[in-house]
Amino acid sequence: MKRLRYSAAAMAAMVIGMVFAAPEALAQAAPPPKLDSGDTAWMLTSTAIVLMMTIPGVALLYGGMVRRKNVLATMMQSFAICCLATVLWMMLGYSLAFTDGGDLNAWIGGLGRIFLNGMTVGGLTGTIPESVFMTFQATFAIITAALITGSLADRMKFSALMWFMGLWLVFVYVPIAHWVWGGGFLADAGVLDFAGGTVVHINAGVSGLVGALVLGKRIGYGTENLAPHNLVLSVIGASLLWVGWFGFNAGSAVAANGSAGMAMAVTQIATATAALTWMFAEWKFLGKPSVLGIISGAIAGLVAITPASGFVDPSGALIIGIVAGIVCYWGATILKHKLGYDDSLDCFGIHGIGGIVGALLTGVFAAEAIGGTKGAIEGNVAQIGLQMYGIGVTIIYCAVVSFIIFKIIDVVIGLRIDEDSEREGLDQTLHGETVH
Amino acid sequence: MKRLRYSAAAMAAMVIGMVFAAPEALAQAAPPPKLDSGDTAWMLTSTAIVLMMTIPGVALLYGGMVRRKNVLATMMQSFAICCLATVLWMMLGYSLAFTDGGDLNAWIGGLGRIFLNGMTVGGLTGTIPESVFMTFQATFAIITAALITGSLADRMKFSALMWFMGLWLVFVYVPIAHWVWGGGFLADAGVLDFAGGTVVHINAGVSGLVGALVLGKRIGYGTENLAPHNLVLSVIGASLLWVGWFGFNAGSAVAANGSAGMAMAVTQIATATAALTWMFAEWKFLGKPSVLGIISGAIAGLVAITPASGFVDPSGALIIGIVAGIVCYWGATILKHKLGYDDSLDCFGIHGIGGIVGALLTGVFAAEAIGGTKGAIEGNVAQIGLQMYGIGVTIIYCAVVSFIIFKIIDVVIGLRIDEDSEREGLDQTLHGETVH
Amino acid sequence: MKRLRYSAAAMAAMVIGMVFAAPEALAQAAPPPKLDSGDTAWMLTSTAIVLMMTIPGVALLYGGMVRRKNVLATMMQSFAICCLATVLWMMLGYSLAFTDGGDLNAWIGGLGRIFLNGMTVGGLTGTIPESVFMTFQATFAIITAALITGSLADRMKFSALMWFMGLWLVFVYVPIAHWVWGGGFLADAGVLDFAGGTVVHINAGVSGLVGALVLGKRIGYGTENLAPHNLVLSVIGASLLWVGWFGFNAGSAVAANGSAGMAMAVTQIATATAALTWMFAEWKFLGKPSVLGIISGAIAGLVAITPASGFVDPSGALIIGIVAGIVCYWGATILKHKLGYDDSLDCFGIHGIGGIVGALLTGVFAAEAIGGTKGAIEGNVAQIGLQMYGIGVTIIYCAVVSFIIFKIIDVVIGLRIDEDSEREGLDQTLHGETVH
Amino acid sequence: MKFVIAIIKPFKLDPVRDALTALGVEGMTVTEVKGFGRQKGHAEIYRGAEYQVDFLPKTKIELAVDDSLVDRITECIVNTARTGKIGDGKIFVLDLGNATRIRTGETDVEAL
Amino acid sequence: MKFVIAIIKPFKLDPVRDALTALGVEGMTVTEVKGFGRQKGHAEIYRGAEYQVDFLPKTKIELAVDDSLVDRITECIVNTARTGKIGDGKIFVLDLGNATRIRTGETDVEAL
Amino acid sequence: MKFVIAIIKPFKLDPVRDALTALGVEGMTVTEVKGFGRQKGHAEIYRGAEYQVDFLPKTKIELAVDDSLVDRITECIVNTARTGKIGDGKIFVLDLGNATRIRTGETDVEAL
Ligand SMILES: Nc1ncnc2c1ncn2[C@@H]1O[C@H](COP(=O)(O)OP(=O)(O)O)[C@@H](O)[C@H]1O
Ligand SMILES: Nc1ncnc2c1ncn2[C@@H]1O[C@H](COP(=O)(O)OP(=O)(O)O)[C@@H](O)[C@H]1O
Ligand SMILES: Nc1ncnc2c1ncn2[C@@H]1O[C@H](COP(=O)(O)OP(=O)(O)O)[C@@H](O)[C@H]1O
Repeated sequence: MKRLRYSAAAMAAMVIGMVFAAPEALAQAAPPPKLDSGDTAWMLTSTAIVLMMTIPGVALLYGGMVRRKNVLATMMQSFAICCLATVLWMMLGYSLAFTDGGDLNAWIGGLGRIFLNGMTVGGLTGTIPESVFMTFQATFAIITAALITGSLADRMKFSALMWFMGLWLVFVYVPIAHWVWGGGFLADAGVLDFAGGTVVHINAGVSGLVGALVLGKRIGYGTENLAPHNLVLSVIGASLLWVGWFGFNAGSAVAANGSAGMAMAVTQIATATAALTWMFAEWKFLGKPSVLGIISGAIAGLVAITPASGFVDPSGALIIGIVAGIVCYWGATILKHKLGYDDSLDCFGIHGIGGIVGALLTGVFAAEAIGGTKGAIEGNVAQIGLQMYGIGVTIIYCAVVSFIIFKIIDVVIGLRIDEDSEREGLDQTLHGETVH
Repeated sequence: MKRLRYSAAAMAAMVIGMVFAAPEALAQAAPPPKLDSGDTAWMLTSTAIVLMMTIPGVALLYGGMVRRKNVLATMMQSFAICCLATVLWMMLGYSLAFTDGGDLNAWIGGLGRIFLNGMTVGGLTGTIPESVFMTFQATFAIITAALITGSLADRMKFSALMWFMGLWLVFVYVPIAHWVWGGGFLADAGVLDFAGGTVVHINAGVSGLVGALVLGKRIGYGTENLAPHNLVLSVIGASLLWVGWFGFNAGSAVAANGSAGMAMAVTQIATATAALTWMFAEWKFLGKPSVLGIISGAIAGLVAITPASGFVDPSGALIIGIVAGIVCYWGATILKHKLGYDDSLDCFGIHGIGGIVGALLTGVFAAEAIGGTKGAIEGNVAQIGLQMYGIGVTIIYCAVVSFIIFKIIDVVIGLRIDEDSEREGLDQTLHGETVH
Repeated sequence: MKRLRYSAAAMAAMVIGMVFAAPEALAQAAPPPKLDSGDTAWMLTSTAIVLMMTIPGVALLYGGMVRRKNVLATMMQSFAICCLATVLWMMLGYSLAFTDGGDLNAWIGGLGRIFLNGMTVGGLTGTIPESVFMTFQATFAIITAALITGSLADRMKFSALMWFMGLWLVFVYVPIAHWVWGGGFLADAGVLDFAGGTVVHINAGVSGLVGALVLGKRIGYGTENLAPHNLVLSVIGASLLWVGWFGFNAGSAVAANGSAGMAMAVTQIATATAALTWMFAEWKFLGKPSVLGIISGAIAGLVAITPASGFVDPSGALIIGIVAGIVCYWGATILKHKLGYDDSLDCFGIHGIGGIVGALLTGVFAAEAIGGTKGAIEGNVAQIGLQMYGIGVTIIYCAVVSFIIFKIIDVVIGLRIDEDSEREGLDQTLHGETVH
Repeated sequence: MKFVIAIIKPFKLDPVRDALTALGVEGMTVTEVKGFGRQKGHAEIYRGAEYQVDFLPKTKIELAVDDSLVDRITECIVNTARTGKIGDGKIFVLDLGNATRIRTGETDVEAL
Repeated sequence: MKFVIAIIKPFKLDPVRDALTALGVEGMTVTEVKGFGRQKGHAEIYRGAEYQVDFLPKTKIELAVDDSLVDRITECIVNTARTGKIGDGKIFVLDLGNATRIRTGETDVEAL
Repeated sequence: MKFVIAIIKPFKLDPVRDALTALGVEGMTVTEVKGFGRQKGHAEIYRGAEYQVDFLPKTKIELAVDDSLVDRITECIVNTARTGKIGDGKIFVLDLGNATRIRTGETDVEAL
């Protein structure tokens, strides 16, 4: 359970010190956490497949949904974000999110791991090497930032994007990750978020929505044909997201145990259910079950089960899948067109809304036998309030700070490319390359 | 060894029961199986990569082999089947296949895990969480159904396909899985099938053949150019199948041990050998070594080694690879054209025939030192008879029931799309989308 | 630590024990190595994802960079090499590289594992099954050979390629692997190469360069447009390489432990840093940050950190990333054009040069606390000399023998396809297939 | 000489090619085009955004022929490419002033 | 009858189609082409190798029309496709001798 | 004015473009086409099913030119695009009635 990590990390740091400094001092203490090679194997794997979610997963999902002239630029965004987030995470993100911030710990972590200073080969976080935990968490920062690009597609300067992502990671992602998983005030309050409903999905969705509003619509939105140019790519992307999401959700158990196993099972169930739900909704209301529809539904299910994956049982997952399928279908195909913003690839419609649905339903369907916490159906109605608190705080903080960052960049270097470049396509104008 | 699973599962069920019902009863008993984090790590990983075999693996393999106008529809089939099979597996498939069916157990499992009722975080199957075992098995059901679409490509209604797959999973896949792996009569008889030669490949191949015959040929078969539109996709698909097949075969050891390791080694050897064999056969007989040829050979090798992977040693694998390469080459390029059925993407030619070859040769090359059972070359000629029994039962049952399901659907809603839609392409007519 | 593997096969447990457990406990008999399911799980996974690096990784990276008419032929090369190398590895490569060569052991291994004879289900290498170690090493042979095709693209006969690769694996790869990892003279000398800077990357790069020189330039080089036809494929390929490289580097710890974890962390850091460095260099010098640039930088980083990954800490990785990004940028975009050889897809520019950079910097930044060996910055300047020795031996041996093999094949069957075929494209003329 | 441009349904290309060859036509040039006409297109809907696709895939055949063959060629194409459903396409005939075979430099009818 | 060939910027296809339809044009055939002209291309650089891309994406519209419509059609295309920037394209008008509708065998103006 | 249509081998496009530019041609339009002619195609075999590919990739150049240039242009293309092997292609010359530059509305030779 990810929200317990902070204490594990702290304890681990202590233990590491002890192991290398004075083994004899351990004789009387409780047995220190020991490296478990099975847990470590699973977390190494999880890290690899969560990275795969972004490159090539998100890159392909989004790349297939834009027009041909923008496909490379779109994939470039995910790839460059992957690199940028890694370096920032190493330099200060991990430290600020996951180390003890002392007096400020409710709000932000400390500087003890700046540049990963002091991270050793033998140091543990729980039963796995701290180096693995650090890299695993880096892949979460990467994907969250990459998801946002779905709202900004086809019209943003690459330089502005890089600036935004750098600032956003430091000022939005890192604090929220600390609040929920690093021992901050939301963890203390008892908000449940197993694998990132708030930190990852609501966060990305809301930032994306703010970005879409600040950037304005793509040229031709509503008048020209902006249809996805190659859904083959998007199907590959969605499939790799699904596969990698096992690392995301079951990996969030930070162990290869029954909790990880149950997280994998409910992930599979909710995803499949949401995909079918979206597909049938579309079939009924629009006449045809579409490929884009079923993969959108699958992603909606993955998103919604994310916060719940360590807390609910298979039946809970089934219901979460159905609700996520319907509500995200509504969000991406009806709400968006009604309100008129151009959330180009539906980062808000799927991740924002799916994240909110999942975070709320975690409060409803949490089962004590699964994750140790009761939800509303087991009588703990207060958990719904707690979840709403977590959702609300995330939305407000994320929206405000994202807005400020967007505005500052807009003033200083401009967010949007000029009209001619947008018409010609980002591949050629921003990156000097095209698909031949 | 998968056919031992049933007993493990039964034991696990018993243990689970004991843990929750009467802890004290355990005091004197033999040490119950304990969760092994390494085994669990490997099975979590195996589940993820076996899922990857279908989405995007099979989706891409098949998507690349059809004409451009059908690529999305073809990928959609694998994706939708993945969702449908997951939900059915959760609802009743797993229970009927892998729990004790009481008096009927020779034929079918029980209802104790309907909707996964009673599956707990702590429950084990062998040394891994039952939740992981359940999800792992779900990915087998998924891929088996998805493979069948290779025979049905380019001409089947999506609604009919969904109905067929749903019924087929319940009435064909689940019983056969139970017979071979769930403690049914084929397991009892001593039929060897480590990872699914009968349950998965013969099963898919025969159902596909029946489907191809019932559906009839594609318009233009034999007269128009039906060449694969983009083998780049197929090479990606075949590659991911190969990678994921380690989860399939080595994962069927349900542990990270020497058996899994040997299964991985023989899989690698048989696959490479069969690929080269097919390639050289084609080079010799048709003048050029083709990309489609070498990947077809690789898949033939993967299929043939599947039932054998826990029973044969590296030299056995080498021979199985050579035989599979030749025989499947014959099946897909000569037999098919001779008999004149339109098994569009050769689900029967490769999976059906390869599965039969593999199941038979398992009986020949099984080595006691590897899997505990002797094959014909070690003197146990009877094993070949057992294997033929398993193959025969699977073929007959699967052919008959598949035929009935196809026919019922044909009468009720019709299997085939109309001629105009087939000409225009399924992407547009069934799903309202196209690759731009 | 891979160079310890040979001895590790016998001594691993002892060594690990000494480092991590109370030394005095070892005074009496060392317990025999026991299978560790966690280590095995990670090595099974590593094997799968290192295979994924070649198929579809390298196949896609290279396939996207050639012209459309050569994409299938290019992917075919990686796929066929994967099969060929597997079979040769099983037949004699593994034995010659990793078993004891007796009196000749400084130069070459023995014949004890020809056809994997004597490899049992229970046999271990360290704490994992020997079958897994053998297959893991096979995937290294595969990728090394496949990388070379980047220098030979678009103009080589497929038959000549197969002959070259077969001979090269036996006469170049196997001996060098033995020298560095199999207990040969480079291992004895103390050359550090954690995961394959010399064996894999310098080796592939230098052979590629020799091949490019022997083959001559592609028709139209410098006059016609030879631009990459579809960088979407290359981005997928590079991404899968990155993901799989965790198996490559962290897998080279042959265990799921702190060493593996740190290898993963430094891999992530160096890769991201090199990618950004290349991107910014290009942005500054050529005006635009390109997709091909950032993925090239990432691969440069992956290559350079490979030999260093078990020896350096995160800060070392950061600097290695920066240097690799700059130097490989120079190698692939400036040096090549200055010297005028047609290293078509920059196998030498990235793998050769990146491998040299990495091997050298391993000698600089090796940290005792990480891998047990001091580098120059910790005062052990001699290590740089050792590294140069390893680099030099590899370059000379590899260049000479590769040259001889190329020349023999050229004389006997000819290396290059005729001009008309080259113009028409390899897909059609060599393999009888095209992308439609 | 005449320059004949025929727009047909893509799947009719092979039959038309065969029929023309039977008539003695030795060369033609083919382009994938998109046609707009009486034949209705279809709608594609992506996450609720509907796009009308009015341009349908067609195949254009261009062939330079001797005046004497034009009528038979037109008739042949009409007969072979016709399905009777809307969208079968058109045949346009233009005057061709001059033809040259690049390989030999031959001109006029010998160039065809 | 005339055979009108217009080369325009790709994103102008929809407006031009609409404008022509408003004029009563019922059919046209469209091809994706690459144009070389006064409008500058761009350079692409791949690992230091620079390729000049002088051919730019354009869209070609071909339409067969009655003589009486030619002037209005030309004017209509000029007005709709013009952006005023280099590269807007050209309109060429050729004589059309003959037209046939494959479906019905109708010829001349009825075939359009 | 004339409308010149040249079918050439794809890899000859760049040399031809350069040669034409040297002659003073300022614009042309290029299409990827498939050609059927004396040049033999090839067979593709997929799992035993053989497909004859008779259409080969060609490049079509269309250019509108002043009458005075036509001969030199034809000669120039013949010289540059010739390899001497079957399949080098053809040049067709049609009469062009009218040309308009969309950007400026200029007509006739000024429009080219
Ligand atoms: N006036 C025209 N000029 C050029 N091409 C035309 C014209 N009218 C139709 N076409 C082409 O012919 C195709 C078929 O025309 P359509 O009106 O749909 O059916 P039909 O020819 O059966 O009446 C169109 O898709 C278009 O490519
Ligand atoms: N002489 C010509 N023949 C055929 N097509 C031409 C000719 N000149 C220009 N074109 C086409 O018109 C397009 C626009 O021409 P260009 O010279 O770039 O701009 P403009 O028409 O605004 O002066 C070119 O890209 C090309 O496709
Ligand atoms: N009568 C024709 N009309 C239109 N295009 C033709 C004609 N004949 C040949 N072509 C085009 O010219 C190309 C070359 O013709 P082909 O007969 O193969 O060689 P060659 O011109 O050298 O005799 C063909 O591929 C086709 O595109």
